[in-house]
Amino acid sequence: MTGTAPLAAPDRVRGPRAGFSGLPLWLFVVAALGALFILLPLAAIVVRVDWTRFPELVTSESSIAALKLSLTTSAAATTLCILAGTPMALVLARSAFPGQQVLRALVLLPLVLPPVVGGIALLYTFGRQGLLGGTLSTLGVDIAFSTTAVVLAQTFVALPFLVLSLEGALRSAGGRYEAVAATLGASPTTVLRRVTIPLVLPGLLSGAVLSFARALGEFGATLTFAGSLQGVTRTLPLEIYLQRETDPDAAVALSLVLVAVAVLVVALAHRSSGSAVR
Amino acid sequence: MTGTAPLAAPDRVRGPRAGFSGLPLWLFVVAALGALFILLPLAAIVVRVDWTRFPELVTSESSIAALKLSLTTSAAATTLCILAGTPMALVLARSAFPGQQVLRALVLLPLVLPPVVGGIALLYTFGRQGLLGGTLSTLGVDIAFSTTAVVLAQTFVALPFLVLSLEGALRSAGGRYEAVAATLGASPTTVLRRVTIPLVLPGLLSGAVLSFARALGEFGATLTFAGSLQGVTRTLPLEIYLQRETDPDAAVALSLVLVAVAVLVVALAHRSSGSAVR
Amino acid sequence: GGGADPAGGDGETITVFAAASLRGVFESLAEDYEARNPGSEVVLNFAGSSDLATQIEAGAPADVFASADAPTMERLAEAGLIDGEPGEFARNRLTIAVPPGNPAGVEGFTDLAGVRLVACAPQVPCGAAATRIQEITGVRLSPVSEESSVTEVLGKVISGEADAGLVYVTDALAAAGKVEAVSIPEAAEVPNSYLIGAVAPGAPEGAQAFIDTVTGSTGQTLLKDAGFQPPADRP
Amino acid sequence: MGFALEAAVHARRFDVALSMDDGETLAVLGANGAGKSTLLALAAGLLRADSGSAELDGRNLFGPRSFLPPHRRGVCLLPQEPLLFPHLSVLDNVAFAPRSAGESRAASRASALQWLAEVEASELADKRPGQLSGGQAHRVAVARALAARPSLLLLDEPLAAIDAAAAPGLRRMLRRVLAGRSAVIVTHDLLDALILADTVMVLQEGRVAEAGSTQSVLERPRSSFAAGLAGLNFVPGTSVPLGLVDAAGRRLEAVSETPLPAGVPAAAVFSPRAVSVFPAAPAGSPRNVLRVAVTDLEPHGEFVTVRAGHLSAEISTSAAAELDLVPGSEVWFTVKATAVTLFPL
Amino acid sequence: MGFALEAAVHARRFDVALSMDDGETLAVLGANGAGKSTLLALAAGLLRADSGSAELDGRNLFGPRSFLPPHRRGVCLLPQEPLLFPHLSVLDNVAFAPRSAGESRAASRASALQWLAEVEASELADKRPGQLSGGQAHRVAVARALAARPSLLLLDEPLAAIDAAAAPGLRRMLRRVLAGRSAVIVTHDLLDALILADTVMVLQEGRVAEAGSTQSVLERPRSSFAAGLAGLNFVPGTSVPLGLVDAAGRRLEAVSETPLPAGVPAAAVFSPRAVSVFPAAPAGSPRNVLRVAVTDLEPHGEFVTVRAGHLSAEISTSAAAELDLVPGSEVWFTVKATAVTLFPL
Ligand SMILES: Nc1ncnc2c1ncn2[C@@H]1O[C@H](COP(=O)(O)OP(=O)(O)OP(=O)(O)O)[C@@H](O)[C@H]1O
Ligand SMILES: Nc1ncnc2c1ncn2[C@@H]1O[C@H](COP(=O)(O)OP(=O)(O)OP(=O)(O)O)[C@@H](O)[C@H]1O
Ligand SMILES: [Mg+2]
Ligand SMILES: [Mg+2]
Repeated sequence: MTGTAPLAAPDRVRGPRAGFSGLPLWLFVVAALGALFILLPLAAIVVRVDWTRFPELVTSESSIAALKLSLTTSAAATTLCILAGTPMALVLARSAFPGQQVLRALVLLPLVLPPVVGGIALLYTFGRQGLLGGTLSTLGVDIAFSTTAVVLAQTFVALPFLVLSLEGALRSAGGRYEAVAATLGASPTTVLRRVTIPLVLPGLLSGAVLSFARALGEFGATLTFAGSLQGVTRTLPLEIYLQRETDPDAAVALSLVLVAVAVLVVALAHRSSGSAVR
Repeated sequence: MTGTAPLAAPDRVRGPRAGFSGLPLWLFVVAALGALFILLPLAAIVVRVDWTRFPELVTSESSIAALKLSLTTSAAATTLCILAGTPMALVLARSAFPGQQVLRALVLLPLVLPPVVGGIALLYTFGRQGLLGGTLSTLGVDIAFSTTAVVLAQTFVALPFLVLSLEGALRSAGGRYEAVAATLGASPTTVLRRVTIPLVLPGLLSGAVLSFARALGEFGATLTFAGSLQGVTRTLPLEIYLQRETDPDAAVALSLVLVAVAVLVVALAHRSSGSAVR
Repeated sequence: GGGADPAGGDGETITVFAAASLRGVFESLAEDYEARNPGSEVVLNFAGSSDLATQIEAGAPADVFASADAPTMERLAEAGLIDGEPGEFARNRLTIAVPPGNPAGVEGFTDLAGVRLVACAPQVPCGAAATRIQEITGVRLSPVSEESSVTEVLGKVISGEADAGLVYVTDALAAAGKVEAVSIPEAAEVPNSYLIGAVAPGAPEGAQAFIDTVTGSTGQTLLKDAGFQPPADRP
Repeated sequence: MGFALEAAVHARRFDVALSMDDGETLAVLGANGAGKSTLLALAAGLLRADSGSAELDGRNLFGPRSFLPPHRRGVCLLPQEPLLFPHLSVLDNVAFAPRSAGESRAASRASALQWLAEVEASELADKRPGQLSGGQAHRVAVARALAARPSLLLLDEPLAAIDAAAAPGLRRMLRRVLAGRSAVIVTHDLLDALILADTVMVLQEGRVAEAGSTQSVLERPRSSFAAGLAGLNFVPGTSVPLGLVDAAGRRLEAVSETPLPAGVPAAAVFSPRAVSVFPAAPAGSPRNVLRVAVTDLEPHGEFVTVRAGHLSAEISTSAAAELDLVPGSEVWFTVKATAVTLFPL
Repeated sequence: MGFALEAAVHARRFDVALSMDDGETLAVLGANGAGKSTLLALAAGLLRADSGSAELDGRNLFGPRSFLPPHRRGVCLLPQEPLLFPHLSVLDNVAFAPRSAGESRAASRASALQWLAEVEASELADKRPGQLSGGQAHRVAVARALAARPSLLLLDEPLAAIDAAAAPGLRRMLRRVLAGRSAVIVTHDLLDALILADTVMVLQEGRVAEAGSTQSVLERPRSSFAAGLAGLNFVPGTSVPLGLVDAAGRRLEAVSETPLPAGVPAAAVFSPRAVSVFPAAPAGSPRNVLRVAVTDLEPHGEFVTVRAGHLSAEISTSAAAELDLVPGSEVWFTVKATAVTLFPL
């Protein structure tokens, strides 16, 4: 909120002089326990990795191809999520219509659908014999088992993440700034571009990061819908899955690469969002 | 914000008289396309289900056992997520310390880790020969192949959802109400209980719903860490996966049950959150 | 079969859908095939057999399907998706995998009743075989977990979580050093068949050529090295 | 031409009609919760009326079947809270409206700088809203609204948070920009109404309690609220020959502007300066002698306002000291009948 | 005992020291952005000073190495925005502090009802903050702060949003509860300072411009801000024998309270009532004759304030009408030397 800066205590200062935080001490202890629960398993993996073989495993042709494919498809999927998800979040957060609750619940479904079933559903829809298969083949488009299919599968499972984070951010931001902007003569599209989106940029960004992460880790739906063709549809998680059949150590080593990429993306995103708004 | 009610236009009225929404029309079109992308695959599945066999498939002993197990373990995992995740979200949102960015990125990792790898990591941590295995067996605790292991696996993959949603809600709520509460003489714990938590209840709730949904759909980590034994560790997703081997139709039918449960939970949660705060 | 490996069409792309456990062998075979048929390309798609079958049913562009069990292949054949009669090209059989040092002291199938055992669920081929062996030996097992794939069984043995697991010989061989194998003589009576066939309709000429490579001497040698047994008609 | 509105919002017990000429400035007064902000929200299009319609310069704003969205109305609202866009600098906040109207970035910034100078906030141009004090934010919000050059400007308590030193300057500036421009200004400050507005409307519990030219309303208030604002005593009651009887049965003699039949609702209005205070019941010419208990003393300069419930008297500081007044003292207020104006309600 | 604070916040160019006796009420005045809210945030513990320390009733609030968290200070802040807890009813908002202090639910609600009655907001008890008007929310916030019964009460513009009809009552109530209680009240309203405060402090750009008893500051302001508040003319300059010369080189004769050497910074203060206005340069006894251009006319009642830049004169409405004054008119202000007070700055 504007104009009451003195109450917004942290004053952008970090460190011990940062003013009022007001968290009870016991909370930090519980939080540390929670963090340990996630960090210990990661440490356990790191400990188990055969570090002498690591470079060789990670730089094998198939690993590199899989990593490249994963990064490009996840980026594409994230873009699709932003393009399709932002309007959905806006409609869910800012307008009221009968059946909205149901729509919201349905949009969340890919979260709960086991990914393999999601893949089957996509196959039933976009596959050659699927709902839209006929239409698509008439148009000369063949999606299944192509890189496009990977992107679609990733978008399908990642979309709810973007919609949810963004809807939450929109709801907490409220609509009052938009109202003011409208009375200042800004058309709805201008309001969207110059007020709404900048205001919820942190929410949009964290939604995008979540989507990217989910797309990066996506496995079941991709395997079913897009198959596992090296360089075309075999993303890093699929490579890990296949490696596990023959060489479990290699699989674990590759997982670490996935983890490293994800940490990098998340950290970078938070860095840039920190400097952008707020 | 208080005291400017006339700007908070919707005034709790729904329907066409609801006042200013201010969304450009084209947005609804894009949103509808996005929704279709998720709804069509669901429709495709519904169309394929063999409805005559549906009741029989869904009420088989193994299905019912799996559903029960899934519901109880997901509920337990959600509780754990709330207990461990709320403090983590508070610490991430409300305090500043060096390395916070890194911690946040690490906490998000289970999102991106292929679930199977997550399961391996848990095995290396809590398993008999894991990091904590020795300690745990000395204490007489044997987690492996037990329902506890299922709950742990689900908590591991679902925790980031709660932390993220809640941190977002906390950040957008800001700390100004807490500051006022503190000057009114409320101790940090009281502030937490009477101001912070109620204020972010919608965020906490949607985080809990997400966690529940993720726990309900969890498959890979459970399979790897907890195994798959009817009534003990074989949750609905594992049952679905197994059914696929012999009867793909049954698997699809069971997936629909999972979807129905998830829709129910999400809708109920949003209903109650709608009436609770705001 | 036997003799010189046949040549396929030139400049063709053959898409092969193969069970995940065949990855190592089939990647070598594909290289070998491409080397001997310049200009042609073999695209490999690996997944679980039933995943692959679902994909083919949904119209996936497969030319050759290699399945790790007979029922899945029959499913496709009945649906008219396999060109002609699919042929068996390898066999596999169960063995007991134990963690290094065999901490539970498992010496044979009968010892499995008293230890923490992990097996496959009866719905999947490796589980079905285990059930048959129980019938033959009369030993009743109560596994702590009934997995949906051998990989999961093996993973739990490697991590030391289970005292023993029922896996295929090829799996135990691939994980040599991380697990020890204890053989089950009765397992020879319930082998697991690997079948291969060209996908109908419209498989290119090269499809049959690739199948012949698999069933031919090159394929059989590679399969043998990986621990597979030869098919029934070829002792 | 001009602006006319007639609307009801049941949930807020709001039902108001008003009309303004082109270029007129209307001051809306009223107690907290009387519906002032609601009125502005309706005019701006941020709230839909349950029934009614509005027109601005011949264009229909809303009606039973129509609703012009806010950005097409040419109506700009300066809300009660400043609500500066937190992601834009102060300069870009002010430049928002010109930019939305299609001006180039440079042109809109230039005019924003001018408006910032008008509100004496040029030095804040590069700050973020989060770095402003409460009053600084309000000042910038005023500039932002003015920069929109609307057909109808709605100001919700524009000067409430502005410091006393800056308020006169800002008030002067508002008068300059409001001259010849249609505007509605919500205020609690009499001076704002007097200086800025041509007409005044008093709202009470969602209804119009009175309306008219600023002078007439303040000189002859018909509602206790307006009387309070004007600093006048206001006694409602029922007319009797030569005066009225109030709810407590006290009789007040007064001069009626127009002949008034007995028994109708009426009100008597008189200035605190016309009231004398006595420590004991006086004998003398004033016809109205009221026994009251002092509730409060408010000193200002050489005078003291002696409050006794709803009535007040203004006497010199020295007289108050002589009377030894403290809250609780029982005294007599007297006022000549000729100093009391009576009118029908 | 009492309250003492001395603190600097570099990022806000803030460096202030103050001390108050037990039970004293201090009014803090100053322009927007002068640092008033910052001062309160420091005292409440919502902002950490870069250096300095504070003490309340012998307890250390903060120092170079110590920092008592807000909830242990016994210091309650009523912020500039009401910030009512949106999830609690109005009643529970007011009951928040007693409840946090350990009172039972019933007892805390009972006392909350009393405080609501004090601010004349009893009928709002069951509403949600989102359903209140701006002023209603402020009123409830006042009740919530009072219900905390703090050792030191900090009020940030408590009456700015309260309607003119309710303000006197609320002001009275505040005076009652502030009597004998240590409080700091930030205000833009002179009346608040006069009625509520024992001492006044004027902040200017993060420093104390002047401080002292309310009467002395308002009668003999040493800063232009205080002079403006008190409605007095204030001319800073350099002393010369019998008067001063201002920045524009104009000479003003004045009476010095204490003998003043020539050439030191000084200020002259005089009331607008002491100023006469002439259409042409007058000849007569007044020693100070200043040629000015009228910038503004503010009517109030029978008088009109004629503003000319920083100077103003108060004349009768009829006189103003005779002079035919409009903004822009060139006139002469005269004031007798004996009506001008001179003091060193
Ligand atoms: N969060 C902040 N970060 C940086 N600067 C700030 C912040 N809050 C306030 N300031 C600056 O500190 C100075 C003092 O602000 P403060 O809010 O104390 O003023 P104030 O006297 O309360 O003014 P007002 O009467 O407008 O409320 C101002 O110049 C302001 O711009
Ligand atoms: N969002 C809302 N929902 C329900 N009732 C509301 C809402 N906003 C305001 N009200 C009620 O409507 C009435 C009018 O409120 P409004 O805000 O218009 O008052 P106001 O005249 O602006 O008061 P103030 O001087 O305090 O700003 C009040 O009784 C208030 O409680
Ligand atoms: Mg209002
Ligand atoms: Mg302030």
